[in-house]
Amino acid sequence: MEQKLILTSDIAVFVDGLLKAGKIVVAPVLKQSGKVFFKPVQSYAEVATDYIQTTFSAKEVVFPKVEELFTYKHNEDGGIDILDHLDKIPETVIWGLRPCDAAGFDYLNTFFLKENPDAYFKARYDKTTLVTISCHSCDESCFCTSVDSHPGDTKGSDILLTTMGDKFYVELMTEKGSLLISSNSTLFTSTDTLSKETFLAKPVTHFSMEEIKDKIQNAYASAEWKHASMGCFSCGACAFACPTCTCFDIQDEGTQDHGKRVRCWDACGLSQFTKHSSGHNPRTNQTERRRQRLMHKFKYSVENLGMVSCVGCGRCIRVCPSHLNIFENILSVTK
Amino acid sequence: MARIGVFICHCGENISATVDVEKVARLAGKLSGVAYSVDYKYMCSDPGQTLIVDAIKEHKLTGIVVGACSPRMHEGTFRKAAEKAGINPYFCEMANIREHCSWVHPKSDETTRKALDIVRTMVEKVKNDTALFPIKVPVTKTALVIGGGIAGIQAALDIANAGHQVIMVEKTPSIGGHMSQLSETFPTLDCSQCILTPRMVEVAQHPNITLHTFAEVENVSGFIGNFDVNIRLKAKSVDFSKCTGCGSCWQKCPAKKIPDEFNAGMSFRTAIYTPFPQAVPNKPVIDRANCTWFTKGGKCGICAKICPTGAIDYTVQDEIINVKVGAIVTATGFDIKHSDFFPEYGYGKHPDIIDGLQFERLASASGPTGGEIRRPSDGKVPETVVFLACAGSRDKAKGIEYCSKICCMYTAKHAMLYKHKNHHGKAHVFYMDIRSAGKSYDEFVRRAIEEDDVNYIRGRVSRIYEKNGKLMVVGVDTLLNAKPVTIEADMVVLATAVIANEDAESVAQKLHISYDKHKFFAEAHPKLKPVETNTAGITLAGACQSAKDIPETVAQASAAAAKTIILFSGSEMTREPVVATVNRSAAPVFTTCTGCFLCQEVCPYQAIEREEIRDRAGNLLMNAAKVNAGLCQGCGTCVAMCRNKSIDLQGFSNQQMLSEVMGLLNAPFE
Amino acid sequence: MKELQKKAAELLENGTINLLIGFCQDVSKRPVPCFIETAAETNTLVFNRDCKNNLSVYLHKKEVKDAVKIGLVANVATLRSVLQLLSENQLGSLTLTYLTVNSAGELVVLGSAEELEAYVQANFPTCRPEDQEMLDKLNVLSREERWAFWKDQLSECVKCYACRAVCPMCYCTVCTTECNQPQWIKTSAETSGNFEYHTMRAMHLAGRCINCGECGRICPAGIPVHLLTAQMNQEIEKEFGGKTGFSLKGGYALNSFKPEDKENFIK
Amino acid sequence: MAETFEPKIVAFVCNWCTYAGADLAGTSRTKYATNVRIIRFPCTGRIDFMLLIKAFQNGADGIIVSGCHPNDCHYTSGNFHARRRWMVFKSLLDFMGFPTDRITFSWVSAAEGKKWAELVNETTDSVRALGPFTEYKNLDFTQFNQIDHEGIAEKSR
Repeated sequence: MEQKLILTSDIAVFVDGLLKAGKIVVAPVLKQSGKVFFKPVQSYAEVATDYIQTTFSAKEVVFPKVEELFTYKHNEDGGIDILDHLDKIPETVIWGLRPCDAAGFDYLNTFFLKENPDAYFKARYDKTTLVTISCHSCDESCFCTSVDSHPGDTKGSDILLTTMGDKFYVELMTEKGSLLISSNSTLFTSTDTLSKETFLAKPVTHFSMEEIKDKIQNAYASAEWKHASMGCFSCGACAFACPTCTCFDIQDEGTQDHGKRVRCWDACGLSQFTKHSSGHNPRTNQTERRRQRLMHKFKYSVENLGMVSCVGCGRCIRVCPSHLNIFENILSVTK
Repeated sequence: MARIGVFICHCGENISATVDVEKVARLAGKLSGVAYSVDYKYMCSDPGQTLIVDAIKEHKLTGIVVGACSPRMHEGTFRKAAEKAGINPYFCEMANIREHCSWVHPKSDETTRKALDIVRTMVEKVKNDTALFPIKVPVTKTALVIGGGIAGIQAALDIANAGHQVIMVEKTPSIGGHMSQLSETFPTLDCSQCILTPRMVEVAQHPNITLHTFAEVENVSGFIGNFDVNIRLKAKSVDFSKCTGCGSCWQKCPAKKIPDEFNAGMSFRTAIYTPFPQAVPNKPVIDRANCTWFTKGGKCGICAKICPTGAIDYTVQDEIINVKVGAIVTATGFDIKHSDFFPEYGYGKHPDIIDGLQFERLASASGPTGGEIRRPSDGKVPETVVFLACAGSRDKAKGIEYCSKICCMYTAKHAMLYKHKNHHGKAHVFYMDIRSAGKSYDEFVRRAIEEDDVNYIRGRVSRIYEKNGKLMVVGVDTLLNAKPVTIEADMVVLATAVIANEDAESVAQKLHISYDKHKFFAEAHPKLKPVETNTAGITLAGACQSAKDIPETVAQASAAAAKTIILFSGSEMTREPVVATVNRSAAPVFTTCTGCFLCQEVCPYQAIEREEIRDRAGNLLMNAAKVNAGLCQGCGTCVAMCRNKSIDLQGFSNQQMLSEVMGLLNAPFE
Repeated sequence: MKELQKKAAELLENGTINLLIGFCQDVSKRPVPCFIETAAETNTLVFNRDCKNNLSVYLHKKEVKDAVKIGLVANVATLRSVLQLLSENQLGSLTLTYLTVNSAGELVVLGSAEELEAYVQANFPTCRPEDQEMLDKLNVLSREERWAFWKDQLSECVKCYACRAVCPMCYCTVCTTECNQPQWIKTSAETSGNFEYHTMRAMHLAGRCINCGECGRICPAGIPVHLLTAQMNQEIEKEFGGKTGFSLKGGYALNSFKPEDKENFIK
Repeated sequence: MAETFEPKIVAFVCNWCTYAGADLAGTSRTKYATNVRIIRFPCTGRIDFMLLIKAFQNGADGIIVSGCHPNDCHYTSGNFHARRRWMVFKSLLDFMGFPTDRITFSWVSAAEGKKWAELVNETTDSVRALGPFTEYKNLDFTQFNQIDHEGIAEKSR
């Protein structure tokens, strides 16, 4: 891994260069609703710079809200033609992720590729380069430091940028990263390792994974879950905004003769999520659903994949209609 | 997996002339789910149907599409064929490639493609068809007839004579209705009571008819074949089982100054009374509102002392009885506007300005004057009488746009009767038009004008005022270059408008039938269902629907009876299974219906009921909608209303309709 | 505030209610819905302009229904939704007490549906000015511009169904979106599917929505979905008359008709 | 787009009036455009607005919705309820910028075979003039990246 520097003023040149090279650049864009979303941009001018966190994570790029797996069509001799689009996936750069988002990609990576690699995810992930910008500010919903991460974390990123006054400190974490800047290497000057500390935000640490490691084991039985979930309306906002929620639902759309098979996001908060075709639904209420969501993030995924599937981005807290607070809940059930 | 058969008909040349039927059959055969496809010259012919039956058996078809004419033409034919072959008839659908395709388009590929589209659409529907079975509803073979006028009497007798039980409810103490008040009847001038009374007696004596006079329908629930009716028997205060009808009670009754309804208020009756001499039943009741015993708290009691059989009982109370009936004939009759409705004619303050019904009583032998025409004020025989047709009727300003229909005829009759009784008297009639359509009606009117020289003046009367003992009738003669006319009359007869009874609205609400803005009950269809109402099993007879004369009323009454007898012809009735259903599923879901009941309002047939879903312990879990298959006519308006698709329509289900749309627009191999 | 807390405590103590749904503050001092079962907790209650949630939606929640006797801290919009729900034969199993603060800033306690109706009719709000502004803005746009606007907005929808979840009128146990035989609404959150979902939702709420604006306010993607129903309600009031959430009798425009209804759009 | 464009038009009609009217057009051999495909309902009151959306979604260029004239409804009031629903539905679509001129609402009685033929011809002409209804179909480009439908789809064309 090597470090470089780039003048803040040169960033635009670099990004527009990528666009000229035919890459798709997905970056934070401020919409009239006042919310910031990851959007493909046509020029750096569109990119938002003053934001704490985008409303939704960038997982859409590698795990779209609707992934067309293939299309099918009856042909006249009674056969069926099947067609997928894996080969048409474009080179994409995600610009301006936060370290927590990048950490999210680290998790997605493990989830989708550890065993039985998912072809669709892989195809997209391989063509995607992650350029992260470390956080110089945060809000009361941020809690990355509670889940083994921090505002300058390089986990998951190909490149991590840290703003230092008039320049950016560039950490190249992967081959992909190095390759990306080679397209316009003259903009970058080499440098030694610098300390980012003074340039980073200081989010509140509510707990550490170490502290709750044991208590979470018995959290399932906690009486606090009811209280923690009373406000829950049973929508999917938290899961869809979350950078690490990976649940999906596979649907066929069209007729018997032709149509497509799609993979859509799903959410364990939705009341129909666990409904059996028999009509029986093992998770009958929001308390059980909320518990499942949190226990999965903090216990089950640790057991199954060896990593916590919450990166502390705080999106679920910001989008929740009744402001359910994930770290408050974790604290209360691990008392 | 569906095995659909497609049968394309040439209809001789009718389809094959413009549609390439072989191609349609060939391509239809390739559609997914289609196991067999063939074309034939005449599918509806015997060999054609045999071809279908054999194909279903041979190829084990689960459903068929017949590409031929309109389902409105031959759906029944082919469904029978399907049934014959052993599959449920509702697995047969018709693709209309004749009326909607071959007949309206030129011979072209486009026309053939359209035919194929239509067939494919129906194939998609059949795939989603479900077996349906005719709905059987048990029928209680007893009819309720509401109203004891000529309409009710006729309907009751017809139904009873067909061998069915009839319960008749009449709100006054006697049956007979308005007809019993009439003197003579047009156009034959035969005595009304003479022809009516025998029928009244027949009703009273008929073994199949249970008569409840002085009674009213309290409320009605249930549905066709199975109505549940509560009847209020008003306290008569006379025990009919003891009463012999001797009449000594009402002769001695001290309360004698009660306006007599039967004589249209032109004479008085007593508090204990029988409405008229030929009343059926001919036994008195006590009008408690006017009886001293009840108004003065226990004073008087003369009738009780007098009664030889001790039939008088002041203590009895109203009684509610419950009856189960299969059909209801509504024959509640009509009312007329009274002279006090007309400011221009002095608000009925002048006793000698009377309405038609009052004149009937004056002219009737059983009337207050024994049939002599004498004016109410001083009992003198009027020298000049003016008759006003259309008093209120056809007058938007009075809020009555419609024609009362009977006035033209009875006005002519009145003038005639007057002239017959006073040969030297003068009779003038003011009229707008003479509406005398009907068998020997116009002849009747002409007779009044030509033989009895009644003076007909075409024009309206603007006002009537009194001037030294005479009634000055100020009008205009619009004929003969329109000149104003004033007639000095001794008596004026207003042919006032026929209107609905004042309680018509509440009756309609009790029966759940609709009514028009004039409160006349509404028929189910103005042309094709003139006696039925929107509530299956309830029919209309007589003037409660609209103004009618006697022959028309009797005819409609018999029609209503016929409808009822048809319903009673089997122990249960069969209905098309194209009805709405509200889904039900296993606990804990029970149904997806949320019980908002917003669908109840849209149902034109009150077919949507509330069902309380309870657990085994009987605790109420939820309220849900439930469709009464006996009432539902299958329009499906509730289905489109239902937000979460809890109601569906058999035969036109959501799945079927959506599949049609998808199938139509997603043509394969294109 | 103190008055509200005192009253709430009193109602809980004398058993008028077993559960109070109101607002308290979270770590970052935002008012959040809270569920109070004992008088002791009532001191956390707050009620101010920022208390935007329409708490009546919780009345459909089983855990809440089980409490039967429920107190609701509510603004007028919330009270209107309750009124509308009662007119739609919902909430029958509950005994409700409403605590609200009138324009003069005094605490008002309503114990019966009739009191509720009277209060709402006396304090009936007009369309929220910010909504009206948006509506006017959209209505002067060309057809194509409106299409572009909604296309852009709806492309953001991820079908998290938060708009449905926070809507008191969306009380169906199974939503059309969840019907799969037939599948009316695509599961996939692609724009045409989103279009059909939001059209369906607007149609189902037209003439029933009480314009609390929650759906638009809480949409994570910032889509002003509430404008659809707001616009529909105005159309309906204009064409057929009648206000939503105004009386116990309800009067739903789409399950009634007048023979003389407008039909100039029909050939 | 090959030669002249021929629109696909779906007609949602009631069984008692308009369907019968179309039958009459047939029996009296009245010729009209081949573009229309009829779907039969018992009553206009049964027609679910979702079906119209589905039709457009699946490629209809135009839609006809037709039933009995007011007061002629076989079920007495189905068309009155439908009329209100259409009115609201139409203004909703309008508000969303949906081209409502692609939907024709009409009353065609069982006796108006001629009116039916004219209705089909007029609608076909007007929809043909409007051109293919791509606006709705273009809403989806699922092949590639969800994040931007047009942008990326354009690029990879």
